[in-house]
Amino acid sequence: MIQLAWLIPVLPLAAAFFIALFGHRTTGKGDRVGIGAMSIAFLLSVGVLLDTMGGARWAQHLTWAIHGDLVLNLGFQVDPLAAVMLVVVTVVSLMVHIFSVGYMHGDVRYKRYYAVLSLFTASMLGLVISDNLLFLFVFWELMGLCSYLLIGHYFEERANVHAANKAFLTTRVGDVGMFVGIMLLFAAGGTFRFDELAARIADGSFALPVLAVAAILLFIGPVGKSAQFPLHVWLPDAMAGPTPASALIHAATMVAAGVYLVARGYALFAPVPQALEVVAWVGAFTALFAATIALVMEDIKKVLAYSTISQLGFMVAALGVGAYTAAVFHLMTHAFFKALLFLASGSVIHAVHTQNMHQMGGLFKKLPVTGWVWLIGAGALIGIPPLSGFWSKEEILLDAWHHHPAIFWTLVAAAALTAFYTTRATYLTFFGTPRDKHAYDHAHEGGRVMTYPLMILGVLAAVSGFVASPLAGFVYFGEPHHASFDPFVFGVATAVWVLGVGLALAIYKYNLVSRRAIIQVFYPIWVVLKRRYYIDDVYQYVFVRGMIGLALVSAWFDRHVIDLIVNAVGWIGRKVSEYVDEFDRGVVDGIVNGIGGAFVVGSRVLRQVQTGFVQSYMLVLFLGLLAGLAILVIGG
Amino acid sequence: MTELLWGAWQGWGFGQSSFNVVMGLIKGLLVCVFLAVNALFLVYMERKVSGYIQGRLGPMRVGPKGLLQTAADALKLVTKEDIIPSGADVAVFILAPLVFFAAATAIWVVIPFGPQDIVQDLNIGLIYISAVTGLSVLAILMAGWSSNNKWSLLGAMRSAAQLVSYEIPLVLSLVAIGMMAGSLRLGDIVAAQQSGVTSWFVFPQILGFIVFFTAGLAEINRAPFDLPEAESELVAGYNTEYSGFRWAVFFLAEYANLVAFSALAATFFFGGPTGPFLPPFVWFLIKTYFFIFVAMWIRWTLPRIRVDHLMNLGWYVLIPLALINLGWTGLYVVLWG
Amino acid sequence: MDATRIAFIVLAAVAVVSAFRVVTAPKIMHAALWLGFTFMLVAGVFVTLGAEFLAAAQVLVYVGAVTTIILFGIMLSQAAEVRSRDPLQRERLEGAAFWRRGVLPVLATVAFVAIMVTVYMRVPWPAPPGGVIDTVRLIGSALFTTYVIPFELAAVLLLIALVGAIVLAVRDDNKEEQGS
Amino acid sequence: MTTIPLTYPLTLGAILFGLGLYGALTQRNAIRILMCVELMLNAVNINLVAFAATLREAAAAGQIFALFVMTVAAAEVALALAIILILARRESHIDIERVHLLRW
Repeated sequence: MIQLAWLIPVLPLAAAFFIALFGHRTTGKGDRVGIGAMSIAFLLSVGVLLDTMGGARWAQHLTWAIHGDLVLNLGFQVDPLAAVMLVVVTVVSLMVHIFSVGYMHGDVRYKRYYAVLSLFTASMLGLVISDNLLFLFVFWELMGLCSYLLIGHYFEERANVHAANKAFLTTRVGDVGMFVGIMLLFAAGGTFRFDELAARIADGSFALPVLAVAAILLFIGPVGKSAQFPLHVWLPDAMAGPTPASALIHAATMVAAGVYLVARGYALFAPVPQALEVVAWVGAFTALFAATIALVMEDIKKVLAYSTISQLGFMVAALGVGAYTAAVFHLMTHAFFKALLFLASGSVIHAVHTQNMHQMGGLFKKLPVTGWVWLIGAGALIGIPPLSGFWSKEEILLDAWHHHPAIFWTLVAAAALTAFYTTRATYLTFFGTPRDKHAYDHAHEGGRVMTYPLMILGVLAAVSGFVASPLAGFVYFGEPHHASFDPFVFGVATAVWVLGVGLALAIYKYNLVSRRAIIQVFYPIWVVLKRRYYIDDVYQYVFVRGMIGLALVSAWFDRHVIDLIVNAVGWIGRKVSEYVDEFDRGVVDGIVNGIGGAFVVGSRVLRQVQTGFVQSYMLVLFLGLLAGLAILVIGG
Repeated sequence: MTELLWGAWQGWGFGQSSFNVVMGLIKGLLVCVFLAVNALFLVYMERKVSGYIQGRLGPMRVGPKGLLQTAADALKLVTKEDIIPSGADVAVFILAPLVFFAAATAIWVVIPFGPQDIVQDLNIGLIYISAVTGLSVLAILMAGWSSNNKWSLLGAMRSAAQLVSYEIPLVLSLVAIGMMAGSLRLGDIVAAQQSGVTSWFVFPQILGFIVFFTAGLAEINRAPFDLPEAESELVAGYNTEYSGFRWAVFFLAEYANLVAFSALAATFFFGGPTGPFLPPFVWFLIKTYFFIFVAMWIRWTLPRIRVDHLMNLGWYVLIPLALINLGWTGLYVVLWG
Repeated sequence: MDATRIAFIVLAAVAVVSAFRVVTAPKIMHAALWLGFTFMLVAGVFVTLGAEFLAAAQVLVYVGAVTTIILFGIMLSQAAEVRSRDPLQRERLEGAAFWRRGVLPVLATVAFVAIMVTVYMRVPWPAPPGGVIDTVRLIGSALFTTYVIPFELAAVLLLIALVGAIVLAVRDDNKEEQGS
Repeated sequence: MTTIPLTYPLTLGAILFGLGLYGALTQRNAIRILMCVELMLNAVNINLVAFAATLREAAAAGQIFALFVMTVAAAEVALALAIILILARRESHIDIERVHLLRW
């Protein structure tokens, strides 16, 4: 089965093109094609994973371009990390594909949506199994394009167009850094392939400073793609896209790509502690920072968006402290439960046609399936044992505690906040009294095509944590990782989530403390959080306004300084030309007119040659040729 | 056998090149005899097949089971009066059936009757085939124009347009075959398929086979693509004015084309004259006659295609399919070739 | 005098006669058919020169395509005159035309052939080598390595010609419709 | 196989070229001129192939050049006939003597 791994990205790719070209002719406008391709890809992925667990490895490449000594290959490789990612991506994508049949029903650009969805998945799968940085970068950019198309799916509204542009441009900032990093590695190592780069690093061909700079540059790419501070701003806005697409972007594909890249290129980071330090702090800070914003968001998708940023921070921080296995583990569990949460929120939005949590409430009775799976997802996100999120988060915290206590405490704080905002979102959406009577009355489940994927993902989110120890012996960097139990870490983690959940329930359910009172006390902080730390505004002022200001200054300089010089030069030139003019009129014109006159007379004679008969021209041409030939023959 | 003859030839004191010329003549003669016999039989077969498909018996009177019917018809055709219409361009009128027949026969130079039994196994076999098939267009235009009859001229123009259009997918499918075998020589193409049914090109080239078969039927003017001879619209197309022996030559050449087309289908996609137990020539006949039968079956089953659909099928369906097949073949050869 | 040389001489002789008929045949259809015949003979000449691939390409392109297109062109452009003698073929040449299209072309042609043949006779050409080489393989590999860019350019040229021919034909159609 | 002295095909080429040239210079029918031009191109190809056959090191170059000539000829015929057809439809004649739009 593992030899067929190349089919896994090719199938959705083919499906994407097929849907784009012929989708409108098929039943279901192409959704069947997309789902079918994804199903086969999923089965193949499972087969590949089983083979990989049996010890099989696979690599293959086709020569793509040869330029002198430089040979570029289209290379694929499958190792445990890639195999796990293949299964995760295909399963989430398959669920999203199926769920979208219900959610996107009747959409005007249904076909386009499915084509892009398939292309998106294909890019992610291609990225996962590519064996070199250049090829990976191609898929990376392809994903940027797909995310742009999906976020801007409802492009009738300007805000969505802006969101799509923002996502595209912000991630592009990261990509520039990444590309420079790739080129630096290539310049120093002479290859794009991961295994060769790792070998060069191992035998010490790289100067350490070069490696450090390259690693940090390379890390800028994931900062953009995985929405780490300070390039996280695009992700909340990306909620403008259809909700299932958000699930795909934020759970399995786009944002996971950043984490995956760091994991894939871990050999570059591992020898450079400084780079790892940067990675760890960026991740930890993002985790805490995004969690605080999530506390005050009113839009259910925005809460999930900031939660995603925060959880990605966890993963990045885990990579930074050397918890490679834990990061991949969390990437997997997060993919399941966050996809579940997004799809569940999609189900809610589908039911009540609003995203504002303050207009929901009490929906549990109306949407029992959605409610239950949401509870599972929320539990996993909080880290309640024995749900999946608990196991992976625990591993991260454990490694952080052993290697970097400061990071550990930051993450613990983030975990507490996570518990709080998740409970808040859950309560506001599903419990309490309905606040919008009309929406409540019309709410209903979205049919089997939407509930079944939710249930499947619910099961996965619940049980996928139990693979912790097989995974640890399977996906690792350097030497196998051994999970151990630390009562202290477990205690702290449990204490903080109980604290978070309790506090949230106290405020929102039992009204022990009035919300209004809290807001009044912490008003400045509340405003800062509500304005998302003013980061979007700062970007607006610094980059957008700054650019305008610079332009104004330049304009002033242009008008007053450069114009002065130009005018002075012009004045001198005019004076000179006045004298030249005299000369020109008298002498030069005389000559020119004379020549012109001669030409008029001459052409009157010569134009007789232009008979208009093609054959005459040909004849003359040939006689000329003959004359030339004759000269050659006689002369030579 | 060739060695034996060569020895005798040397014994008489002649050289290699003259021997080649004589051998070529003998082989050519054999092919002509083969074609004539086949055509005789095919006329009978076509009548019988059509009879059974339509639930009747077909010719039964002349000879046992009507076996001699064709011979009688041939006799009748040869003895008919040779009519040349007034106002016809006599030289071209006489030349046209000959050119048509020459083009039909020339294909047989490269068709392998057995692994070694080829009149001349040219190293450019595939290109030779595509070149020779183009010649019949010229003959048809000559026939249609020289008859001085507007039905003939219209039939000829239609036919030429059809042949030119369908030659493109046909040649493209041949290119794919060349890629698969890595050679343009028909002997090599057969050799590449000789290790059993699994090595037949029809499996990787199923798309190419569909294109080849459809375009080929159009190329030899068989139903459902027999528009140039559509009796209901154009009397009898470009050969309206032909009668007697000249018409028989056209007729013979059309059947030669049918046999050649079937033989090529067998050679390119179904291993040609290779097969177990039986001698190669028998396998060649079996496979060829199978495709002849399929062509007859199609003719008596499907209605004629409409003239505007004809061009659409060629340009919008077959050529894209042939191009897709070409891409697929490239991929196939790179990955598994 | 071996078989190849005899074959060449025969083919060449017939080709010259046939080419002469292209220029002189009174009916334009006949001229076109003579042209096709000449092309066939030139293909034969290619075979005697050891260029089988080019011979096949010559038949494919010139006989199969070019001659057919020319026949079509004749039928479409002068349906009325196509059966009779070409009225433009022979007319009395008077005045300037007598020189322009009568005397000078003959002089130019004769001079050209004379000069070229003289040159060919004078140059000490190397003797032709014997033996056979597989020119198909040679052409194939050279076409996709050394000459790959000209090859692609030729493909583009054909595409442009295709589009150009269609555009020319179609645009004129529309104008006529609008005009009438 | 090739034992033909180079002079033979070169002379053949020259004669065919001369015939084509004469036709192109004297015919009034545009299609006939086109046919004569094709004849000239063919004559050139004969030369190329002859050189390729004799100068073995240039075998590929000569034949490939001839191939390109064929390509160009095919393109040229298509375009030239399209132009001639337009001429035939607009002016209802294809007499080259009566077409001299380029004249002053």
